[in-house]
Amino acid sequence: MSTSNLHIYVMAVPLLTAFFVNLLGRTSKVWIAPLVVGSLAFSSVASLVLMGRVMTSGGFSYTVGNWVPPYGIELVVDHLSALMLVLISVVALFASVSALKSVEQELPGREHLFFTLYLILIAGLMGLVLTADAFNLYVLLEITSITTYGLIAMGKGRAPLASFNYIIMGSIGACFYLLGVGYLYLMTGTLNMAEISQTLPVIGGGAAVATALAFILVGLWIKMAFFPLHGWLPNAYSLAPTGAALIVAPLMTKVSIYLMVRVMFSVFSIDYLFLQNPLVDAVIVWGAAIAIVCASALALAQKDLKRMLTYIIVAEVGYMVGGAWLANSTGMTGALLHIVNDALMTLCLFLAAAAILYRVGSLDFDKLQGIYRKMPITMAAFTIGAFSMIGVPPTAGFFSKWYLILGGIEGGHWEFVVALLFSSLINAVLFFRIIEIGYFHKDGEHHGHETITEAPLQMQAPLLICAVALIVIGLGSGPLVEKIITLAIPVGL
Amino acid sequence: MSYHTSLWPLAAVLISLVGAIPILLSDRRPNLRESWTMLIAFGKVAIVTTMLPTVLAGGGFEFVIAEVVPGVPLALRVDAMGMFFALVASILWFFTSLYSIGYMRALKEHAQTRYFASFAVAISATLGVAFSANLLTMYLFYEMLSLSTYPLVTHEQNAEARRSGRKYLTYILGTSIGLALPAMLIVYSLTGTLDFKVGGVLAQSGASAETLALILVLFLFGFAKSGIMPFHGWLPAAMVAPTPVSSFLHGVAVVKVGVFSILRVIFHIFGPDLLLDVNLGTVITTIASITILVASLVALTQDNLKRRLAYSTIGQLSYMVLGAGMLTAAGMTGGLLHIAMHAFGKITLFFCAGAIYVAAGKKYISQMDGLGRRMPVTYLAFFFGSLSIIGMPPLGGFISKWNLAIGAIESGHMVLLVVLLVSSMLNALYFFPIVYRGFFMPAAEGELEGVKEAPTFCLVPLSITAICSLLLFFWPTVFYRLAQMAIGL
Amino acid sequence: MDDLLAVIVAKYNYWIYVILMMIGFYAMIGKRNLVKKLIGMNIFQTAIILMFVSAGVKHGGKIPILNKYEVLKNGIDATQIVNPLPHVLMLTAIVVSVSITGVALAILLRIYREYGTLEEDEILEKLGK
Amino acid sequence: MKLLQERTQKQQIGQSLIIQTAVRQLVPFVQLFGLYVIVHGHYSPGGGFQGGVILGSSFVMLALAFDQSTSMRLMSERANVMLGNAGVLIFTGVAALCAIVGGLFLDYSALDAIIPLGPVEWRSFGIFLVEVGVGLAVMSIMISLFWDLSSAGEMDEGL
Repeated sequence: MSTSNLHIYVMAVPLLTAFFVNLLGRTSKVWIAPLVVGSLAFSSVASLVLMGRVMTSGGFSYTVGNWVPPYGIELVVDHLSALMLVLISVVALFASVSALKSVEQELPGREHLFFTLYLILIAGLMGLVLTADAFNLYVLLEITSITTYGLIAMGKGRAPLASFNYIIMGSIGACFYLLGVGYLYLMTGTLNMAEISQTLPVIGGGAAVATALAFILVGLWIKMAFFPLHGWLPNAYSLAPTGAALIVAPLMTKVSIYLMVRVMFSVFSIDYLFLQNPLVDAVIVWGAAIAIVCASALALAQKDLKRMLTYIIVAEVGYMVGGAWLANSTGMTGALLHIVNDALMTLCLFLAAAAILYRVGSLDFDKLQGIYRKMPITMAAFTIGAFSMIGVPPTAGFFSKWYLILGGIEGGHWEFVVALLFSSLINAVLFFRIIEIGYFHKDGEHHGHETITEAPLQMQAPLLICAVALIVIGLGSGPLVEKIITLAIPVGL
Repeated sequence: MSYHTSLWPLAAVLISLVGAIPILLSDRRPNLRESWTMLIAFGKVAIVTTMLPTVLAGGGFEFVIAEVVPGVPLALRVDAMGMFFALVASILWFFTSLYSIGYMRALKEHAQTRYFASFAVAISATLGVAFSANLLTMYLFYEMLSLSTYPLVTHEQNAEARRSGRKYLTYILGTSIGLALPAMLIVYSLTGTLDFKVGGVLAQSGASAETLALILVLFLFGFAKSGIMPFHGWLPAAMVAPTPVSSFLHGVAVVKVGVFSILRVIFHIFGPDLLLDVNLGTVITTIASITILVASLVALTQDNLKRRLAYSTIGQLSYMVLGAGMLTAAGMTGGLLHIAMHAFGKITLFFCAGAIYVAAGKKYISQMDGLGRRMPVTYLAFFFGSLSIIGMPPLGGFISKWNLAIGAIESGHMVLLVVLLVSSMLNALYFFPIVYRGFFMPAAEGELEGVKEAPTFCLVPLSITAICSLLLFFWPTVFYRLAQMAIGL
Repeated sequence: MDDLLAVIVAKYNYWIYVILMMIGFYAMIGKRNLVKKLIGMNIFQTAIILMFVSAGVKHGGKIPILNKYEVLKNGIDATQIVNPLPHVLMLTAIVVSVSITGVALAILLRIYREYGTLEEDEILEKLGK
Repeated sequence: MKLLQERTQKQQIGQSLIIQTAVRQLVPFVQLFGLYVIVHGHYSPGGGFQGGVILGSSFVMLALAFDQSTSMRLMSERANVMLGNAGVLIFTGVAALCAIVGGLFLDYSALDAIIPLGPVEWRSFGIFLVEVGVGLAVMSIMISLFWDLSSAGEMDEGL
């Protein structure tokens, strides 16, 4: 129990600002940028301070309105949620700086609407990370989803259709989750995660509990686009306005994975998941391996940079699901580290894609010829992001893959190891194809290329910071794992 | 051996990495840019030689960059083996830089800034491999080298370069990610460390012979830069690069990094004793012998000079692996020594091939009749270089081959001696005709009108390296001592 | 057979919710009209709401609105009062479902304006051209 | 959609004098009732949610009995959005204020530090403040949902 309100401010400031943006942005556009960036900068700093506090004095729980659970709503701040808060706020900050520019270009006159939804989405994501109540989690999940539906539907052309598909799939996922929670509630009579986890061992693992677990997992898998439940993701993410993709792509799937981990260990227990049902984890890891291989193969077939990236996201989801279900602490470390790294990698690549889109107007592979010469700085950052995806040391992506593969070896899941290596190789092929296209050029026919120059500084700055962060996190992954992630792994794994 | 923490190894690695920045910045002023290149090259040699006396005295340096994985930091360490390789690489980089300036200017190549910058990053990675304190660090620099050399290989930016670049990356990245990385992870999960230790780390792990064999094979093929068959295909393809790139990267840095990595793994991860115990030396020697013989035979059939040199390189690289695989003192010393001897010899040959291309525009051996009389210095250097590769006294190559031969006898596998002798014969068969054609065959009518020696910038480095090859026969002490220290004698 | 029937009858609320849910699920997956899909989604959500609410039913229970003075005098007999929590939760779930429906309808309008139809096949056909 | 609109206009469906007069008379009472429900949210059944819906429905009624522009004349789109935002801001603002003055989030008793009424009174009054915010927000959302949907997003004539 704590009286610190810091994490509430982290969440409340973007939420409050969202409505100020809507109110003031309606009258004048000049308000939007300072409000959005200011609030997210505040959140970032506050969440970093919070992280520091958690690292020195450990995690704590918090009751909204001073109503103790099970009546009140409980929020929990521990190492994992603090890390996620930092991740969400920082990614959101960088994405917003770049998004301001691309939204101005793509959605003129609707910036205030866009950023209202954007900030609510971020507040919702932060709430998801903090909540310790299974039902609240559902509500917040839907808040984030609804804002995402809206953001995606703002795109051009087929975007509304993609968004509608996402609504249908997303609702099925959320309803499955709610059903699972319903079963748990019927069995235990409470919705507080901690209380459920205390009651579950007492009542033992009956069919109802197993059903609840199955519903919750499938629901979350739909939300995180775990192959083969990924159908909605590529269209939705690639057709969304660039500004929306910037925030949705790095964060949504990653937060869903966090939720899965949270449910696995805060609601159910290691004992129940891995010891009482020994085959389940093996099956899921196999599923993850298949997911990785299939999604990587699908990514090969794409002809557009953004679409290719979306399939890579689907493959990366397989990494993390597999890592979490490897049932050893190394795999878990890998999965958690990969949440952080993958969010940053995806952000870096999408920021680069946004910058290219801003100048070139298309992300078709054909249009990217000679792009290295025209936008060297953007492409340098893109290359670092790509290396991280491939897993080239010392970028961050290498180290999470390291733990994941090591976890696979320790757990004897060779199929997972092979899938990860295969996916790395496919990623290498994917990105070097683009690097090759961008590096070689046939300008030939038209002389339109002089018009394409470097993206504006506002888009370059976050991109460069992000690229540097990938290397810094890679080099600092030792302390990161030791000081934060190890402490976030449930005891006994 | 005692190591003390020092910034020297970091400086040695970083100087050219940081140096890439001023090179990039002075894009529009070639003279300034080339001055930077030379300055950095000189600085690098200076730093490396500063550390030499300490290493020769049995000391060493260490520097931990970051703790990245429990038990495996990113760390640099200067020991005898690393020093050996760093010395070869940094000295030869100096000459290559000199040569590059002459070559690139003479041919008015495009994108020279990118060329020099990539070159600087590549040499950083090479020294990084040399000074790595553990397998992870070495893997890091290994990958860095693969990626930084991609722009060099594809320098021409035409369809052929694109094809070769693709092939290059497929082989190099494919094997390192697909084979070396899992091998490294298996070692880590067996032992919990990746540190290079004299005597190896795997001995205490209690792994079965089958597992060890699997890891060994994964490593041998995983470091595909060493050109062990069947993962050698990238090497001839990569010859589309400008000649200085071929000479340095594919005669010295890239391929030697591959061999060096394999030797590191054999000496300091497995340890010769362990390999002897489970009798895995034969695996190495068999693979290496096959590569040596096949590559030498293929080299005979090549008409393109650079391709012939490439296949010759593939064969020679496996000598070094072969030496290590003998697991006898003389064999391992010979294998290591051959890194240096072959480097000086082969770089001379490549420089000559480049000089011929610059001066006469010839790529094919069949067109080079009578060229020797027009370019006597170049051809003399070429002769010296090829003698060294074949292993004839009085050139450096003789010393390493002598040691290899003794090693073969010591190991008791007479087959290996036969392989060595046959292959040396084949070497002679594919080198001598070139020299013979150059000096004694009459040129075709009017073919060589106005052909002179290459520019001085090209000529000086190739003469120096040729002379170095010669000197190494008489004064191999430094390298010999380092090689012996490296294997723990 | 008797046992089975007994189970079905005793737990009839669950059977209803399962049947409703399957209907909704079928509509969401099987129907080609986008509005029908949306209706299916609503049925699906209603089924879950029904499950929660029916689980909270207590025969003969009083509504959980308490008279302060009576409570102070007599105390609370929890067995006589219906647990309000499932209902409150479902109120929130209904709000969520309404907002999703709202957003979905708005998006359907945009789709309709763009393609002039809400039949998935026809839209795909138009996209194909 | 358009067809339906034209037909309703042609036949003057819903333009009956009786309905219009009745609605005109009813609307103030409906709104008053809505306010009552909001204000009594913390004592008795009701609250911001229900009250907001009732408030919103009064405008829906206007739009149904007359036409959409009539209801939009009485409550402009701009004012509606402003009210909605203000509602949410009141809600989150009160919550944040509790935290700022030193209590926990949404812990109204902490507001005692600003105006000393006693923690218990503040708990009750805080709920009231929040209910007002919720009521405004719900009303605004209700109205704009109806407007948007009935006019196919055009914000003109409606059904």
